[in-house]
Amino acid sequence: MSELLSVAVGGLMLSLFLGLLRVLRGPEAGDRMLATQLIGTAGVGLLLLLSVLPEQQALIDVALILALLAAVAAAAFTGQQRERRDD
Amino acid sequence: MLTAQLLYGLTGCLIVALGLRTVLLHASLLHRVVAINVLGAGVFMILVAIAYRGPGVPPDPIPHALVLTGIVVAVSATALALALARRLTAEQSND
Amino acid sequence: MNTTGLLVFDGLLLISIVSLAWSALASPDARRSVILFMAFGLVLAVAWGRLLAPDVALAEAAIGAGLSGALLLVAVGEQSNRALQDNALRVSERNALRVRATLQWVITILCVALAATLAWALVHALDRATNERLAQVVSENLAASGVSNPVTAILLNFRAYDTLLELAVLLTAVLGILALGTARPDYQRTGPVFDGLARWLVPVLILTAGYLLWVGAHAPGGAFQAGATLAAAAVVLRLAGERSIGLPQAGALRVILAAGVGMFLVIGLTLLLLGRPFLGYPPAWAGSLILLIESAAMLAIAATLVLAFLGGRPPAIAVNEENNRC
Amino acid sequence: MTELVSSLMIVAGIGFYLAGSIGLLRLPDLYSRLHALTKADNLGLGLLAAGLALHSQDLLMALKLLLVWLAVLAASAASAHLIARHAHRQEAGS
Repeated sequence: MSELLSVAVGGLMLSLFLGLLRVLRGPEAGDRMLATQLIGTAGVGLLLLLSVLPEQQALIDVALILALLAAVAAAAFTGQQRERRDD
Repeated sequence: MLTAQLLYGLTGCLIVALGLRTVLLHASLLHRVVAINVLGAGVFMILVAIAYRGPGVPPDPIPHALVLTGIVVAVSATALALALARRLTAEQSND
Repeated sequence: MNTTGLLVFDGLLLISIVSLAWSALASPDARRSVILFMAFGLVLAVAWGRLLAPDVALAEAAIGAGLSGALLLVAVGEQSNRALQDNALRVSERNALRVRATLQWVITILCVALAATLAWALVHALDRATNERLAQVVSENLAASGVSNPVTAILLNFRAYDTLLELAVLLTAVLGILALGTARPDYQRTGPVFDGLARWLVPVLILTAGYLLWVGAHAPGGAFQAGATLAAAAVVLRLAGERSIGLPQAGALRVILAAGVGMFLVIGLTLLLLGRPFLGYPPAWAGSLILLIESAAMLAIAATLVLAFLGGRPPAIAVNEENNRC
Repeated sequence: MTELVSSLMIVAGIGFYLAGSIGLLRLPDLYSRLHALTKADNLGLGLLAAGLALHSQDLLMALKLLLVWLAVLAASAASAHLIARHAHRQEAGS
């Protein structure tokens, strides 16, 4: 099982790395934000895999927070402010 | 000394230097705020690396508590800096 | 996992971290730089998990990757709206601040020297026989602290002074924000998908905040992570175009902002009156007192972060101030 | 037997992750990248979480893993839509 987990961690790290290339390359802000979401999902996966290690169950909580707050960041990216009327 | 401690610690030093350079050289206020946050992350990385004791060994909790405090202070300082920058822009466009 | 595998993993993680930091700093466009910084925070959270620092990972996931990113993105959005109007201002500012090439080189060299000094100090610090005395003292006294998570024990009991002053720093920051201006304009309603997201995300965030506050006593978690998660719930409501986001009215808001410091002081002074040292909890009560302080601190931290996101006085307070000024 | 199923699920999950990342990197524009990414990644994480839940043999852990997966599923579906609409509006606006 432990070899399998190593392979899985390696595969996810590779996935994260590919996402990184898209974050760096862009070209639009939307592309980068999308790739950031991928890094988030890969990060969640990595944390879940690491949580199997002894005494590291708390990493599941970290994965949950990462998933929830990534949605908040995406929402902040797209939110549109009302036009100011008084200016 | 563990390899992981050294790897993460030295990366932390590198990030501190990168962040500091941008803080000193970049013109835009927002970039500087981002750079201070990056600099802080480098410091946190050095501290967490020092706390690490190898796989399966409980790490030293004291640097972790320091970093936790640091993260919260960093976000409040960021918020204050952004409020200052916003006021500055408002004052400048009023002139 | 074997040693070589771990080394490759560390290497890839660190390359990702450094390249994200580098490109966030080097990017000429502020919005791009903020998005790269958010990705940087996400990868950092994984690194903290890898270094067996789940408390730090939680805070990084909630604050570094989430709330800081949201704060910066909103600031960028506002600035780029303004920049379209007065581009000339920006150009003049840029010329004024453009640094000469020689100076750039000097600063770069000094930064390299700083990195080298830090690295030298780090290697020496790691090289010496690790001085474990403090960590030992923590684990020996953990049983008397009222909680079983050592990080919470340090923050809320052994070094409670530091946390009290940290909350005072937060209070100072939020007073600064309140003094500097009024809140940003509201957000537009953005349609059913966003509303649907807010409808489940907000309650889940609030529940998670409660869970983190509770679990902090014996596992990673605590007031800071819980406060940030609670603030995120209000931020989502605001982004969804809600006008009321759960912030209380002016008077109550001020009480909540001061609640963290206030609860600390009330408990510390009461203990002084009872003849104990300032913040020296009696072991039998320590657990409950810590939970009480943490609950107050969570509300104060959440309110502070929400006001930070608003960027200034919320409308109700703003009206008061205008009346005073007239 | 459970071990084997769990391992297969984890490997399959990683496969989907990689497929999603390659799609993100290789496809020509934002909308098609979106399509590659969200479906593949969520399925990958689901398989991974299911495999780990089987592996842990602990009901509480399994429930938490399920919760994480559901959160990612709902969050990424919504945020992918929001990002796409944002990009669409930017294009229409400019």
